[in-house]
Amino acid sequence: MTADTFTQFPVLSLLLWLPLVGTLLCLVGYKSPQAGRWLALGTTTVVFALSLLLAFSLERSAGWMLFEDYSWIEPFGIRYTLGMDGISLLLIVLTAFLQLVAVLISWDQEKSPGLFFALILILETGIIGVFLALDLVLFYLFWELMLIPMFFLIGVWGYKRRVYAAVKFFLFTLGGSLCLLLAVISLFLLHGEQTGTYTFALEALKQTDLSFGQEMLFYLCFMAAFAIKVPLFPFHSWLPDAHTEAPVAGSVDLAGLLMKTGVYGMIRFAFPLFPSAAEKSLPILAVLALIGLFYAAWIAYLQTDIKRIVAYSSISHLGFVILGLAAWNQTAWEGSLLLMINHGVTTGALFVIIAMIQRRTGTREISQLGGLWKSQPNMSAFFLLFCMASLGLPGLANFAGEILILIGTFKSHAVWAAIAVAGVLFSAMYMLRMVQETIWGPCCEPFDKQDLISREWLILIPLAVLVVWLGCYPQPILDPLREPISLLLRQGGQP
Amino acid sequence: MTATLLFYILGAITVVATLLAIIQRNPVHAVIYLVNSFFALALIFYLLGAPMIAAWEVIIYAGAIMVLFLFIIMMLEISPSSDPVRSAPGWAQWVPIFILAIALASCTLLLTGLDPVIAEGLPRWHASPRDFGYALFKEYALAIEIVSFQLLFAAVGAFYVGRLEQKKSQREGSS
Amino acid sequence: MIVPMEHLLILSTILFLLGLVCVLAHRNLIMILIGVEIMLNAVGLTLVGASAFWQQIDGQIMVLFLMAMTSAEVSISLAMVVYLQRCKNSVDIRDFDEMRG
Amino acid sequence: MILLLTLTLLLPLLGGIINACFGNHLPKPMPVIVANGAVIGSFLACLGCLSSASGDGLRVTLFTWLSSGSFQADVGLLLDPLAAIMALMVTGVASLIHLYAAGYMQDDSDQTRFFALLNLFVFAMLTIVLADNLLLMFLGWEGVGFCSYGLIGFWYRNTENAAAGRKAFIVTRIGDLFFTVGLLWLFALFGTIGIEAINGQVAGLDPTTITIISLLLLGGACGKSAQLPLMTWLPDAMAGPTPVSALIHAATMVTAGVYLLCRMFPLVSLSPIAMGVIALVGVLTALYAATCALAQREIKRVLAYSTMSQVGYMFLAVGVGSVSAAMFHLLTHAFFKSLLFMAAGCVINLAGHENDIYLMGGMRQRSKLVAGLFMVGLLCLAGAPLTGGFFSKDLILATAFAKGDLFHQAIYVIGIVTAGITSLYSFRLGYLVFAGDFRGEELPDDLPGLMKWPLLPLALFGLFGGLLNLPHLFGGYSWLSGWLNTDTDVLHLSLNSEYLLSGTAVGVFVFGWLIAHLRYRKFVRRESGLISAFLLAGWQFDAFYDRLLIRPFRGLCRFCWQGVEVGLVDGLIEGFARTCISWGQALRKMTNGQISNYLQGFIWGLLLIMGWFLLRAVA
Repeated sequence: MTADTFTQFPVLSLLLWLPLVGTLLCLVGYKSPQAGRWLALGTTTVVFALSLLLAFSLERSAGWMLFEDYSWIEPFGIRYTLGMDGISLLLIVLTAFLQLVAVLISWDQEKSPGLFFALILILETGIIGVFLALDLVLFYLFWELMLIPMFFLIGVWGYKRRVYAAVKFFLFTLGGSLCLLLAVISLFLLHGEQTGTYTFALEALKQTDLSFGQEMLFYLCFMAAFAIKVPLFPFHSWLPDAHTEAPVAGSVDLAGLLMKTGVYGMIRFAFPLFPSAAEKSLPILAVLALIGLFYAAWIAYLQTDIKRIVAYSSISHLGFVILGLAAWNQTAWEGSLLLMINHGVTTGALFVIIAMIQRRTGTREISQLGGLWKSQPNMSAFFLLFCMASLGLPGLANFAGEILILIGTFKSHAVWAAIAVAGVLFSAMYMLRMVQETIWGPCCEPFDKQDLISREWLILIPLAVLVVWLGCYPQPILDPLREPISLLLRQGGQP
Repeated sequence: MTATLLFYILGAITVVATLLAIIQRNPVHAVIYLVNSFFALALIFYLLGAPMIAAWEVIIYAGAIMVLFLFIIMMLEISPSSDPVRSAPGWAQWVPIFILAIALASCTLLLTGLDPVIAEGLPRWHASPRDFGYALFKEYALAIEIVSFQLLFAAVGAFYVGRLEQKKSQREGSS
Repeated sequence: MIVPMEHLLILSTILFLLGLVCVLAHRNLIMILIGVEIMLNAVGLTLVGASAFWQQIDGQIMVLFLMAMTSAEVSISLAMVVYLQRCKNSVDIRDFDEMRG
Repeated sequence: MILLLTLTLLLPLLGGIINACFGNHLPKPMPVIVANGAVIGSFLACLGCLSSASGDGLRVTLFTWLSSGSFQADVGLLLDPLAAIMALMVTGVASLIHLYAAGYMQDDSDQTRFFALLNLFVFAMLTIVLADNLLLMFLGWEGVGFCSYGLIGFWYRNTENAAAGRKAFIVTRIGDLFFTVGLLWLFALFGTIGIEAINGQVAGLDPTTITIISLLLLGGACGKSAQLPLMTWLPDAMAGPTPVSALIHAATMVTAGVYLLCRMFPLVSLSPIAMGVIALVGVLTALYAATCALAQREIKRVLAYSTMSQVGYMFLAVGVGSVSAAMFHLLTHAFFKSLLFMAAGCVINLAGHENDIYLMGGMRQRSKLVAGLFMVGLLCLAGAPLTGGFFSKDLILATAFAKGDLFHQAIYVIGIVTAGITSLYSFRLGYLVFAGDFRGEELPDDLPGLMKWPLLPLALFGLFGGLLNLPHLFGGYSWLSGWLNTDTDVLHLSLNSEYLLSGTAVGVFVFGWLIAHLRYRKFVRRESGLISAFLLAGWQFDAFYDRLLIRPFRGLCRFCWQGVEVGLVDGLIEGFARTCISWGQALRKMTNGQISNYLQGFIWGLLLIMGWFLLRAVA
């Protein structure tokens, strides 16, 4: 199965539309809940297998590993172009894996499971589409497509304040993406005027020479959409609500994937399209990232709901990722992407464990939890492992990314890195407080004393192995990243 | 010359009559004043060279619509929202309308009697019924058909709204 | 033309405004309809005036249509008044305020 | 040879993983056997590859851990003389402690978790010792922190233990921050994080950067070795089981800081200011800890403070520029302090799990062997002549005195005073615990054998530790400084001043013993005065830090949460939403069903249009 056999067969489109086929089947099999579950599991496993196959069989190259380009809406120059390079390959593998985990963890979903799993699969299509699309309109389409299933996932299957959280999430992201649409269209028109050819292709739009004011304006519009999604400091208030109210599958996807689409958007679209504006905005980006890093950590320290603590911790980690991007050099960017993938795995695992805790004790309030180690040692052991990974213990997942970011940032801006290092301390404080309140201390009385069941073992073991493996030997993740990042950085102007 | 003078007088009468019409508490009084105002308006139309319209004004507005108003007011026994304090003695209420009627009558006489131009029929430019008829049924034939539809719909509508009335009242009566 | 066009227009504007005041000021449905009648007549006057001014017959034909429309309108609105009076046993418009936000 | 080195490191890891993952499924005794086997195997492997450690040492690189762009951090092991003796000490003491722990934890239900963590701890400690680059050392550094967190909070049932574990982890993590910044800076400067590479190219740097970097490294070392600014966690860490205190808080973890400074000695020694600060921190901590130990009521807290004091001495040794003195004291201290801790464990068991020394006493009759071993440890701690402790402490004080300038003279004086206090509190402990009659209530049964005989080798090493680095004054040829080939810091003092120094040391020892003898010979219950309460609470540092750091931090978090998050960010959004709703309500009220209002609307509209056209017509 050499790489060239892939070029004839449109494997990217297959990868993209497979989940949608799964959705249709789920909806068809709406009557029996069993059908929905197994179909979803089947589809996600096939997508995961396909992504792994791609990951292993394609050779690493700077440009696009796979590229597909068909004309779509001719009059407006909108083309159906999909491209996969090292970065999007890894993010797609992460997506496929986390969706599989999401399906497995919400296995005993009793409230209209057919629809629930259909929404998860639509979400998967949306996310994979975002990571593959190279035509701005196609990208925008998938960017919006992601929004709708997540809105329903939070709004229908969430917890108490789900409607509030869903609407807030929807309005925030929609506001951002409207700015994005505005910028895309005006860029399209501007490009058309200058060069005569009206197209939305990313490569073509890079050539439009904009005055500084225009470039800054477009850059801000793009960044508004992506900063809200990341979320960067001032726009983050939707995340804690969305996370705490979302069902476990929703929060795994939200934390694991949706936040990554924001960062991916920055790297793929915002920075290459407007390099000089990007360079000017780096200090502001770094300052916002640092504020977000500390601010979220301080707030997480006093939260009483463990899911909310993990939500704030993801804001803090994404602040770290953005700091890496702002340092604008090879090591920092590789660190950021590595931390993104590690964070996806660890936070996804944390949410899975929190769901298990909630299923056993019926609550997520820190005051009512305690001493879970006595009744559920195995689960608590996994919980301890994932918390340690999340607070950046060396040898586990997040540390590898964080140390690379720190090294990269120290080379270009020593002060930023020194400040960021203090952030790592605060992440330890709130994580340890959470661990202390849930598994150590006097025992609360969980009404379901049972430790992990076989299905839960099936989810947790791969996650734990991945967390340890990403921490100890992240080279296989860093190799495909190296060339695409150097390519993006060279386009960005600075070495 | 007298035509312009007459126009101003009639204009004054119309304005005064309308003013009095809208001040009235009692709708019946208002209708009476309004009829008077419409007559004055008809004369103005006539002065402006639109004898057909003047005639129709009298027939349709003063004749049909105001009568319909009166009919409805009578039928519904709408008690006049008159405040007892101000009601003048019986005959006093009729003084203003009486004066207006006299003024109007004198204008019509003036119009028909004295002005030589009118003596030999009609003022300088006027739309005689002949060319009015020609214009109406040659250029606006289609418009006439549509207006006839309109009147038909109005009739059906009024009938329907009115008929609904009995069925509902029977139901109310019975329940 | 016997009178300068401006005077004619002034007269019709006065009439129109009187009709308007009648519509706005009164509570009684019938009086409102009368006000509307006055306004329509003012428009009729303007049309006739314009037809006299331009010495064209079209203005007068328009007045004819206007009258047709007015009679249709009056018939339906009075039917409605009767209906409303039967429903609420009053013709004061303040009682008919179900159509509110 | 390389296989042996990798085995030294990986055996404890293997033991830890086996226990952690499959411990519960193995039959009862297996986890203990696996753990002990792993550590003893690692000790033997370390012995095996000891021979090749002389000279420039043995290197092996397992695999590349992290490499991106110019940054290259691979898992490489370096066994040079310094690392060899340290590794030997760590694995040796650890295997003895594991045997002791097998006896100590016999009746505990959660043994697998204990031994898994203990093995992982030894692995992490060995990573620090054997790492050839700073990042791998940092991995060991934090791994040790995590394992001590897990082990201190082992009896997690009551929250104090877990809280003590958390406190230890966070305070050491503060130290780790300085270490990280130092590491980043070194990489930014030299482009590599290999320890030998850095020590090699260190000459070309300007002094200020060297000073700052060494101070950062000192910060990291202070965090881990519980020195002055970051020392509040060590006394609370006694909440863990005794083998943990013996291993972590006597022999290995606390000495990691000293080991880091010794490892980076070529870098640190280049800036006199940094050396001065290290010496000062060391001697002040020694004084502080010694005074606190005087007033402690619990047996393990006395030993904890004495550890802090002795590690202060090691910092002093590094501060005055003698790596061999530091390592010498580190070794002897490891032996007699772990001996003392384990003996304390036996004493606690004998006194029916009673920690408070005021409620003990008369343990001599309970068990002659434990009493004897405990006294040996105390003698070494107090620095009785001819014992290991005496020689190592005397060497440090002599090196300090040999420096000659006023600053080092003052340090020498403080050092001697602290030595006096040390012998005072060690004999106080001895008398209170062993002299007089038993003041506790019930008398439990005897000790399991495993808790007694591992103490013997340590007692021997403690007593005869002096032979390791016997100064030529007493006929030795200071083998250790030769082995560490750090001949530069051999003392060049005139003969009689050396006699004078050791004489004062003996005098101070006797003086301390005398006071303790007079005061604590017969136990008399004194109400605790103001000073002893102050000392008991460790100079109120805990309360001081609480008020200075923790309370403002909690206030800051509350401000961030309630003030900024709920108030500002959410407030803005909710406020915006509320205004929209209120405007909607206002507009809704406008359509109140009154027809006249609607007509007015028409008229306003009409006026607007007319006005607009008028304007257009006029303009």
